[in-house]
Amino acid sequence: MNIDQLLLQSLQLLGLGMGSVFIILSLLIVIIQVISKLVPEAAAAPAPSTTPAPASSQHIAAIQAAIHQYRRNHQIKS
Amino acid sequence: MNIDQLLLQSLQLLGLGMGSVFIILSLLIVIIQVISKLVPEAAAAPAPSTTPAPASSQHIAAIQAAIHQYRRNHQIKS
Amino acid sequence: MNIDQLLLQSLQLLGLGMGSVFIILSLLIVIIQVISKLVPEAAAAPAPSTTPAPASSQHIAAIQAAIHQYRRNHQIKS
Amino acid sequence: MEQGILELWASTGIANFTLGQVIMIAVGSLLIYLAIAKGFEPLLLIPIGFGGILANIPVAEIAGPEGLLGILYHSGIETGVFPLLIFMGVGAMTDFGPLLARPSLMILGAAAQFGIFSTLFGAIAMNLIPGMEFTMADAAAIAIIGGADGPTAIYVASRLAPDLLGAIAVAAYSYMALVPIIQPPIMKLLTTEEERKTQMTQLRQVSKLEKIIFPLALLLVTLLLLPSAAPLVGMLCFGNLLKESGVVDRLSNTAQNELINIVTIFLGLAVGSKLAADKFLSLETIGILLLGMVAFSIGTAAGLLMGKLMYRLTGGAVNPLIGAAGVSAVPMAARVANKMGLQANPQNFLLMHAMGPNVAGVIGSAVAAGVLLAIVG
Amino acid sequence: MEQGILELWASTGIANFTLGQVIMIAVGSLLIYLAIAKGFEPLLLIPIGFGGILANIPVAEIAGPEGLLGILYHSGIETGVFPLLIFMGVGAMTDFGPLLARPSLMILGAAAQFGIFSTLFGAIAMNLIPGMEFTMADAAAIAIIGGADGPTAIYVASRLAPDLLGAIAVAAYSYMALVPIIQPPIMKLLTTEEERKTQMTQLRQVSKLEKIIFPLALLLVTLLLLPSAAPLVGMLCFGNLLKESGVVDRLSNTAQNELINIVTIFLGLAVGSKLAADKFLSLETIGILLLGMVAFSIGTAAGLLMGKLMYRLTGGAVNPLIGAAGVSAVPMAARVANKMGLQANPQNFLLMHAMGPNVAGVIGSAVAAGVLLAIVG
Amino acid sequence: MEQGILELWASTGIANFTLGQVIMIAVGSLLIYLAIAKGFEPLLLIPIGFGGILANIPVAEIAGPEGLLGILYHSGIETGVFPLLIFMGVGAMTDFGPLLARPSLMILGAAAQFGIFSTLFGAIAMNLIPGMEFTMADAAAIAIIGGADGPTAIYVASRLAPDLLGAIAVAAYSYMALVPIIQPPIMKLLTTEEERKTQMTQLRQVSKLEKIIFPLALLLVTLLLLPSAAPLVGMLCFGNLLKESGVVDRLSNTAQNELINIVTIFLGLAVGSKLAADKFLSLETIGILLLGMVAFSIGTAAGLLMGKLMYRLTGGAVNPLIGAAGVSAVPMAARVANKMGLQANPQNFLLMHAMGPNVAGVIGSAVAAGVLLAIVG
Ligand code: NA
Ligand code: NA
Ligand code: NA
Repeated sequence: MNIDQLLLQSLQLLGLGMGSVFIILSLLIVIIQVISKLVPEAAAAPAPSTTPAPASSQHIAAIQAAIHQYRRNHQIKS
Repeated sequence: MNIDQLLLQSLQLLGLGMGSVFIILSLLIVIIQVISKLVPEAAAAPAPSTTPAPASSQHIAAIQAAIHQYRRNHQIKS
Repeated sequence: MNIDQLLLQSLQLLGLGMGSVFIILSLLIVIIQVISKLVPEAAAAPAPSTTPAPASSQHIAAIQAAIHQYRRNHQIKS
Repeated sequence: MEQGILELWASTGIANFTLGQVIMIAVGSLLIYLAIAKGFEPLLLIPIGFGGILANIPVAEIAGPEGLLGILYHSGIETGVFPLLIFMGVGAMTDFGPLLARPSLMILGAAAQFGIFSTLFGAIAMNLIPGMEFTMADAAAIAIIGGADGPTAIYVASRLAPDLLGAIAVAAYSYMALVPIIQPPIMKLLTTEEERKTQMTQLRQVSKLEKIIFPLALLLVTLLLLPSAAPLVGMLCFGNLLKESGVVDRLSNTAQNELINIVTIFLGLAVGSKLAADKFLSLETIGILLLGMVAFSIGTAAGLLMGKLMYRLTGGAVNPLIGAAGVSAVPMAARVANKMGLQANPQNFLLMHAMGPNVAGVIGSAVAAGVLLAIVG
Repeated sequence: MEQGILELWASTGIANFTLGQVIMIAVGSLLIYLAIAKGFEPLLLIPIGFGGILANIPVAEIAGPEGLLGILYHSGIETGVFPLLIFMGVGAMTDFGPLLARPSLMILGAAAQFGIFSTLFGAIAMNLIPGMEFTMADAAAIAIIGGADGPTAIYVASRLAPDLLGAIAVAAYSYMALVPIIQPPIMKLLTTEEERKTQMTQLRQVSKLEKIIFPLALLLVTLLLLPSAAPLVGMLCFGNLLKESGVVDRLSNTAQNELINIVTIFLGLAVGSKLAADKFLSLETIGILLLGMVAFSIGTAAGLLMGKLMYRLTGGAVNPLIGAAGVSAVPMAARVANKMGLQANPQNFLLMHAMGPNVAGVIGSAVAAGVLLAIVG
Repeated sequence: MEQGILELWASTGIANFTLGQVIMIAVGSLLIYLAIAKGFEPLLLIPIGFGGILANIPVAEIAGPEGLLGILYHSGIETGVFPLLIFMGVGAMTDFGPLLARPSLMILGAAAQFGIFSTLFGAIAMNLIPGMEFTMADAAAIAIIGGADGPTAIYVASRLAPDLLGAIAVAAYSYMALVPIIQPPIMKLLTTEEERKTQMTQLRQVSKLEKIIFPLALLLVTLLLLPSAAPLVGMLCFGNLLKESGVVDRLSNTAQNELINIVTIFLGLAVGSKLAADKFLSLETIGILLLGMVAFSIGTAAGLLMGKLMYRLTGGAVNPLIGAAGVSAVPMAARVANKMGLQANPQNFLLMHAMGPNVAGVIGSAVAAGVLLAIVG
């Protein structure tokens, strides 16, 4: 294949590729909107805090230290 | 092999299989009883609480939160 | 190869091997000393406590218990 | 440009789907739905269901020899490595204490294996139906569903009937999830209210040393009498020894957490690769699902009947309900026995008593697998 | 003895080095330096850089077919297993919530893929320069750098142009690290102060069920329209489903921690094995580095321009800055958009708004990869 | 039925055992006993011992090419992957700080390698005993036991003398466990009470930057002078760089925890597969056990004598006891030196001072391995 043909093919790919990307992602937009309509709203409301209250940074430090120490006590020897 | 032979063979397997299972598991019963006789009783007594005092559920929640937060802070980026 | 040749070869290897080990490890000594000269001293000073304050053993016990309990609650079933 | 569009269109799924693939994608989605919404063994059925969907995508060949699922299947299931590693992890999670405290209950775990061997007979008998064709190896692989033990079923099926592996694994895990629905009616049918009320005396304390010796003793018996069960039993014992030895907690923790998790993901996806439409959508699959249900029911019944016998022989010291836990399906079947006991008598806590027959059922199925592999394999 | 010394000398690196190897060891060291001192994607560039050094050690053949790196490359990259497992982990880490809350922003993630396809054209055009010879497959593999997504780039390159993999991976991760330097000038050039000041309304709460359905819907669209993207998109969706289902936290945690860490180490070292001097030190590599930079810039510009269009169409409800996040480079590009927004208006927190286009960019690149694999592969 | 019983009987272990297998199962059990009851390197000896039992089960062929252990051996030991990954984990666990604080002590880690090379001579000399037949490659693989470093020994043995791997690995780990028994008499014999009392001045603080540069410098020296050691040294340095760089804690933690644990389980089982009776039960094994003991003793003595020389040269600034830590066996040998120092002088804490020679011994053995691989391999 000579360079002209390759350039033409890559131009085609540009069109095809961007076309595919836009079609598929647009379709996803529609699907997401449909899903959000179908899913009962009620379920959406009471889902604010999925994680427990954030631990204080002191607590985290203590835990990290504990894990660190625990690991050191269980090291593999060469 | 025709169906009659297969049925006969599977009947034999039923006998052999259940026989093997009962022999081996019965032998294990005997062995466990022998072991429990041979192992010094003294060793058995003082082994009640192998796990430390069960952590309060609050504590666990805090730890899970901490671990969660810790992990979020150390995420791999794509 | 007969045994005399092998013995001679292993004697040679002893010389070569110990020679190589001493040369390479001596070179490393020099390199480490050069590095420690080149690296700014200032950087060295304030690096005493890399780990956070060691957690109390009670704390560790609590954490281990929590992790233990957490794991039990998330076991794979056969 | 037109040519490019045509080429792209020719590579779409829409242009290439077969009806079978569409059905199998629906089946995979159903498994995922059951796992998430109904809590059916989600650790296995989500990966299996998702793998089933991936395997039925046209063009992509994800379950082919060069696709991810094909590679996982080839390297982990065909070789037996994945189920054996899972079994190691199960061993590292298992506490044989209740079994050691009252070893006689092991006999309940033996009786429940009747579900396996009677199903073997049933599978062969199914050949009388026109269109069904199960070889002895197929029948053995199907029968092991009655062991109510996922890795054992996958290991045996991968050795004896790889083409049926998808259906067998799906059946095994589905029925394990259905144990709380399958077992209670049988339990009520075969036991009296009086029997179900039976309380059992507290278990003795088992020493650390006994727990260390047991996996080695179990391995010894296996290698003397049934070496064909040694890979399965061996890895179970190895995992358990890692745990009970108390000196390699690093390894034990890894075996029962990260390693088993990684292998579970891979194993599930790889099993899913066997949900390809051309293998799964056949009369045989219906036969397998039927036989699996029968196997569970007969195993449960056999365990219960042995429980009733022990109830008589011990003068009422053994609650027959725990016999049903002998099918394994750890720890689900033990929980069902506990629940039924509580229904009959609110003071009747059977859970720890049922754990003995429950883990005995794991050993029993592995032994049964050994017999099948030795004679049929 | 003399003979032994000569033999040993003949086996030293000094006696065997080629200039190319020396240069590549310097390149590997540079990558490590940038990773540690400048924070350039250290999780990938330290293993890649170190692997690059190991691969260029004479005599040792560590990147050869029997060396560690060669084995890792053969079993993990050539097969596609490593990038797909990374993608599963990425899926398990990704929160599609912001995207589901405002799906229209997905279009920004589509626009940014213009960087990929225009670079494809550019790579072919480079053949006009004497000495450059890129096939269509090479060009496609290079273009995917514009997707700003490491595993996607490695997966596509390993399939279409394995010889260029080293350069492509290095370019992809380097430019992802450089996003905070590459993007801001383009953002300032293409947007007005007014536009950058735009605040966006808070996102609605997305329900758990929507988050569970989304990965399955995404998979469905992919398998219907573009099955060649199914391995990548499928593993992304699988990881995300593990996370969102909420019933297999064990597996989700392992996928996004231990498993992705192990695979990241192996993948980095294996990619490094492709930094062998004879492949890397060529005119092509310079071309790849240039094209990668162009790809990132054009992708950023395309996202921004689409952002400006949405700004107009919505009457100023969308801040165009978040369009730049459409290139993916998660979460770096979203952070850059956030920072630029704050510079223009200290009350303007764009991070969560930019995460939607950001993860849409991941999907967009995977789709683009599917198109390239379907037509060029 | 009778035929079935006969068939089943013919497949039992009892009907198939050879005396050698019985003995090897006893040996495996002994290793497990020593590991659990005596604390002998349990992380390795439990998997090795259990693997040894599994490998000697008749009929099951677990160590055969299609058995689990055979597969693990083939894919992880034959390729060198497992020992190299262990070495990466060791690197991620190792703190070179004490060595960097007083680099001159590295010479102690060099001297202790005399144990390796004198054992090489000894192994060849053993050929004078009728029935012993060690090739130069065998001798080199045996000698490396003197390096007191498990992964190095396994790596070298897998390359030079795979048939002897089982005995070599067992010897290496057993003697590492026996260091607290082997070393003290030699230490007392070769040092005076006065010398043992010597206290050493506190180590200087080593900067983070020095710790980052060191693994790269070590790799540089290796690749210039001894590339045949580059796989071992390279992975050690890689692991250490992951740790010291401070920017990839995720990877460092995985390398020194989950990954090394998984590989340790697999490596132990795979090494156990080489405890098959026909290979292990031979005169050679007795020779290997003897030579290994000699290697440890000579290495210890050589380190001590170099320590005494340094004691003289520095006017008593170096306690000769830490020379014994030069054999590596990390961190056991350093602890033994510390204990002996405390016995002589309750204020004499040598642990940190002994860690320098201790890790230098790891480097020294890897260098020695490189020489042996370059010339003998
Ligand atoms: Na069972
Ligand atoms: Na992208
Ligand atoms: Na050493």
